Amino acid sequence: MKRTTYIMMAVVFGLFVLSWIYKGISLQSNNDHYILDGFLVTFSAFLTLAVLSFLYTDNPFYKFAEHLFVGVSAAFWMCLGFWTTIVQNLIPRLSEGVSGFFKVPYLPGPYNFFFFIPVILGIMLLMRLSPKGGWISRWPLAWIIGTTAGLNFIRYLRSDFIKQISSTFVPLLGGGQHEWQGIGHFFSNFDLSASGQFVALVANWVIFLGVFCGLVYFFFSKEHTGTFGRASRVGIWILMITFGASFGYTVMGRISLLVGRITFLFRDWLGLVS
Amino acid sequence: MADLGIIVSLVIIFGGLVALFVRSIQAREVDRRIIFLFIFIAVAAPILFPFTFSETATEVVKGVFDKIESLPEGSKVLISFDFDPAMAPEVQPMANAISRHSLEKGHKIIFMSLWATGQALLTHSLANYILPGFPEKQDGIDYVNIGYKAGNEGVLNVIITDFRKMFPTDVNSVLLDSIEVFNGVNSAKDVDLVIAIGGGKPGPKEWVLFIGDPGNIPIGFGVAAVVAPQLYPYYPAQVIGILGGVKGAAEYESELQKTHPRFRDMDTPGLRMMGPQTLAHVVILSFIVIGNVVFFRSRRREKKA
Amino acid sequence: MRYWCRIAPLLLLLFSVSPFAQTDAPELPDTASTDLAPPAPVSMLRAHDTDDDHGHSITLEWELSPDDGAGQNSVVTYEVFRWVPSVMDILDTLRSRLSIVNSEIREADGVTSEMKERRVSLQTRLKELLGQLPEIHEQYPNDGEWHQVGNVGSRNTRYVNSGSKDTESSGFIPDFTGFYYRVDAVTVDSSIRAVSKIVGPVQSYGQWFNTGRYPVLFAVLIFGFLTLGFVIKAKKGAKLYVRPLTGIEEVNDAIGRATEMGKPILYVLGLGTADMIATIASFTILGRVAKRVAEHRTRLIVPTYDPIVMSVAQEVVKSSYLDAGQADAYDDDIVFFVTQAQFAYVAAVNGIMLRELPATNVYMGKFYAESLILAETGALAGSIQIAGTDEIAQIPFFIVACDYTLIGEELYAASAYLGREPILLGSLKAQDYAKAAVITLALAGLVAANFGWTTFTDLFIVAN
Amino acid sequence: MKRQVPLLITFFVGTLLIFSVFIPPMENVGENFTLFFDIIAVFAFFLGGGNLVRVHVNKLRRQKKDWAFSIVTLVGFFFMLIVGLFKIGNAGGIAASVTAEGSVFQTTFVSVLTPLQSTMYALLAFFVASASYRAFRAKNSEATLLLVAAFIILLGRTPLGLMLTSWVPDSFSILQIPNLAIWIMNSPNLAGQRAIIIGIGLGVVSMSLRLILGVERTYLGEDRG
Repeated sequence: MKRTTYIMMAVVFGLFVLSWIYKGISLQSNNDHYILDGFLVTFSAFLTLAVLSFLYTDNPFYKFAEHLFVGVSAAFWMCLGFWTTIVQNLIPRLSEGVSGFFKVPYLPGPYNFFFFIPVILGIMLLMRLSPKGGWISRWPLAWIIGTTAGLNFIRYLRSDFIKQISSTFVPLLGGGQHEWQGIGHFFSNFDLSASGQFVALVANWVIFLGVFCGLVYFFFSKEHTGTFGRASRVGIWILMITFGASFGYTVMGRISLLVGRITFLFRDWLGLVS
Repeated sequence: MADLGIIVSLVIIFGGLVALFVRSIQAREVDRRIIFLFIFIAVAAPILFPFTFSETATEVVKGVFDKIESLPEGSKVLISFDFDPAMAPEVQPMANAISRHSLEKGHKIIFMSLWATGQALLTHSLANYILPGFPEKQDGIDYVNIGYKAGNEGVLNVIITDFRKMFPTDVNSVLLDSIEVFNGVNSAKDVDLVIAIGGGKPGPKEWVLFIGDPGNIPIGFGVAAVVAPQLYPYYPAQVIGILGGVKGAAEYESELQKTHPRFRDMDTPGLRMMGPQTLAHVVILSFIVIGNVVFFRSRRREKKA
Repeated sequence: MRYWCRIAPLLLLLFSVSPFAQTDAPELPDTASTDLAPPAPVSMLRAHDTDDDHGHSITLEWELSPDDGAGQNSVVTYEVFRWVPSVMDILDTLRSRLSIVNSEIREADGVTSEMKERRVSLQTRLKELLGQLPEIHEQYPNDGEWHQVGNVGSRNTRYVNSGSKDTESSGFIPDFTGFYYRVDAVTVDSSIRAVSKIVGPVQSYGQWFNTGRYPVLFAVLIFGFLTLGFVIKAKKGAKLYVRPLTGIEEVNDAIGRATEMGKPILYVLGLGTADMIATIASFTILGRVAKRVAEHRTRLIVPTYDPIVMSVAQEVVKSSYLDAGQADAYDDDIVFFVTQAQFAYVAAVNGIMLRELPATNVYMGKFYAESLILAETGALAGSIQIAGTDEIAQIPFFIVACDYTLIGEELYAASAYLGREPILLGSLKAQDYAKAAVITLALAGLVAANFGWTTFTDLFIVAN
Repeated sequence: MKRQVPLLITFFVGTLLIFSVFIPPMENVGENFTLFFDIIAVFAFFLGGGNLVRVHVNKLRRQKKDWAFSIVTLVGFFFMLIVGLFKIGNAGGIAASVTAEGSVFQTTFVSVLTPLQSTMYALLAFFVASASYRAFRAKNSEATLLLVAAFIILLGRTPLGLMLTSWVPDSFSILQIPNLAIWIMNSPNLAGQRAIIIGIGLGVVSMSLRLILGVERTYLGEDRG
């Protein structure tokens, strides 16, 4: 490594220790574990800054944070999976003795022996770790795919297909609070207010035509020419507006996350704001 | 002091934008890091020198608010924390506001999570944000935390017919049968309202697909801004209301403060975050404008040439 | 403390008869103490087995009390009561003893045979008693009392008394047992109430088919037949047209360009697992790309996120190289596993992009928050970028930052377009017909909705 | 054997789950299968962990580039695994929730995993900005529509939108930016989303059907043919 790298590391380490001492002292008055808590806050801040440093360029601090992240998160998922599913859902159905050991309520049942199936499939999945038994892991994979396919098949047909069709049954002449009361009434009360009849009417037409043209765009087995092509073009326009809206919303979400992190740095670590 | 600070930072930001504009017009390369710096300042400045705006709740947000307001006392409300720390700044304020509101109205809350990381966050926010305001509420009687189970939408597929099969116990290994909140609750169908807070998968959409639609249960969403647009098709037929992103949280918080005086002094992270949010939006909008002005100028020049 | 938290509810259970047994038969209203006159009772009370379920549930329906929303307008809630024979007390005691034994076994360090025996004897006794329940219910109204099972607010005319199918749960409702119900209209003062006529005996039982799901069944059948029909047609050799997809057309050009420039092609399968539809579609596209790449003898880089995806992708690429007759050019390192952490994976792929400067980056599959970081870095590296995902939230980022983007369903269609296998083409055709059906139905529904023909729109209501 | 058994498993499981939707007595079957699925999912986590250890131990052994960082990964992994599996510092011992407040596991989660993960996501705010500067150009009619919609939504989601257009009279209030933003969300956005959702829904249904029938086999690592 270059000398500047060593100097950088020494500086960061020094700042780290300083921050630890500073946090420790400031937490001392109302906290019994002030040394530990001071360390934890400093460490969190260090990790936050280490990740942000990636914006400048890739560097050893970022790599440290990234590698720590990989290790800790993998173990986090394993532990939670173990305690919440294996211990709480599987063991109570298989063995009373082991349930007793983990102090979880035993759940006897006449068909519990079926619960050996997932255990066997799970172990087959782990066979992938061995160089030769890899092919057997296709069985659990097939099971997983069968389950998701079976579940998806019905759910998507029902919620995304049937339900979405029926949601498109919108009243084109205004409904609900905008009951159609004849053409004269429509024109005499015509305005562009957000809660007015005209706007509501246009919204319903846009929904209907938008879904229609959007679906036309997704026709793959027909050439997009003539009227069909024009509808498909309107469809892509509607889709683009959708994506623009989605982009706008997303920006908001991303900024919130940054706000969260900077608030942490300024409030919890540096104590600049209350 | 705070006013001066914000004025100075505004001057810096807008001065910088003008400089950026000039540089771009001259078709000189702008380093990405300069762009990054703008965003950092735009977000950091309003945090250091806070300013807030007033909010009024829109229809979609009121849908959730009014439902919780109108349910009779003692109704069962299920709140699911389906998010991770990364999403937390955005949806945590909603989770807190909705939980507090429900406790205040005397509803019995079942807390759960479909995300492994959600359980840890749930424990944390119960202890630090939600319960401190309600010392009289008791675990098991007024609320219960049944935690996380692996299996994504599979979990929902089971609890729609039987809670106890998926969650034999709560997080402290207490059998559900001996928990008062679960009296008369066999499946998710016995719950009066579901609030799904999250934004990934499994998340709000799965709650509609696997719980709301098959069980005909009213569902409200508190979601990250990223996914909010995708959830609008479900409103209002399949979902009673949607809180989208920080703006949704801010609206809910202001509605809560308006109608429940005891929350006047409550911390309002949602409202607080609107300041940095606004400034950052302005900066991004300026980027889009600058980028396009430069684009059209160069295109015109190309046409001339 | 925790120990007590756990034990306290059990003790409570032991001393209380049952959580449901809160209210006994109502006492006569004491009219002297209040001005409220008793409301009129509900009428037309009916009870029947809940439809389309597996049993253990009874549905009650009634007409509102004349004093609910009209008349005196004094009814605030309806309380539902079931006649419960006194033997239920014994059952509940047995159940709570059973749960105590269970928790003792759990708390104890070793399970003694005495405990086990105790439990077995409790269980047999419980089973015996449960077996007698139908007979005991026939003795109505002797030796039993009314227990409240639930309540609904005013203006409601329906209550479902659904119980557990678990015999050891206190909420257990046995099937094929004649129950008796009544519904009380209750005023603000809960002692002032009107008792309905008693309805019963009514039995719960399971059904064999959920009739509420007919619309779904129809959709399943129609879709299934459409797909099968077109697949058969395509297999017989019928030519099926697929419109060109710009993004995919570009892939071919891009491979050629990469060959000229002597730069590699980067193929990213996304963060999906092997069971996700987007990933499966991406495998097919990868197969085609790999074949073309092998023919051109260009270099291919496929970093993967999931170990299972990796091994599947390896086999796909391998067979493509074999098909192209370039088996010797295949190398196991073309497809490799990076890591299973979202951002660590992104960082690694970013590194590859900046080091190798690929001519083309192809992103096909499931992408989440990392989409923009990948696409921005790729743009920085000056690569042509082609993306496709069904993750709606990420499509805008790809559209903005990439050169070509396959939107949602186009990703699935791409595999058919590239593959031209009858099965894929056939099912794509079926999908198009289903879309046409959607449009037709939506049009018909729209007309129906606008003219208020609810018979048609009701067809789309999927009950429970 | 290697090919037929997986196909049979997929077919069997898939059809069983479809039937269980229509037949109430089979509800149990559907439930149990999903429970099984969840349990297998946990084994997949173990597989992920195992792979991770293998990759990094290999890296260490061969002293590949950046091998020193593999130590960080392995230490982090085993530390978290041990405190999680042995519930170190959990008040209440083995019966307590693994994420109990005050346990080492929960503390590590809050002060290591939380900052890492949230900051990783927060990086996106910067990339969004650079994308809006670099790529958000009104190149053609489609791009212009996307840009305008995004612009209105961005403005509408801040108080600024209201301030800029509050002078618009009530009878034209749809032209006020916040109202326009809501209108876009509720109307064209809804239509577009619905079209995509129906399309993707059909794609998923059709793929599921192909998977169950065993005509789509790429997931087994072979090309169709």
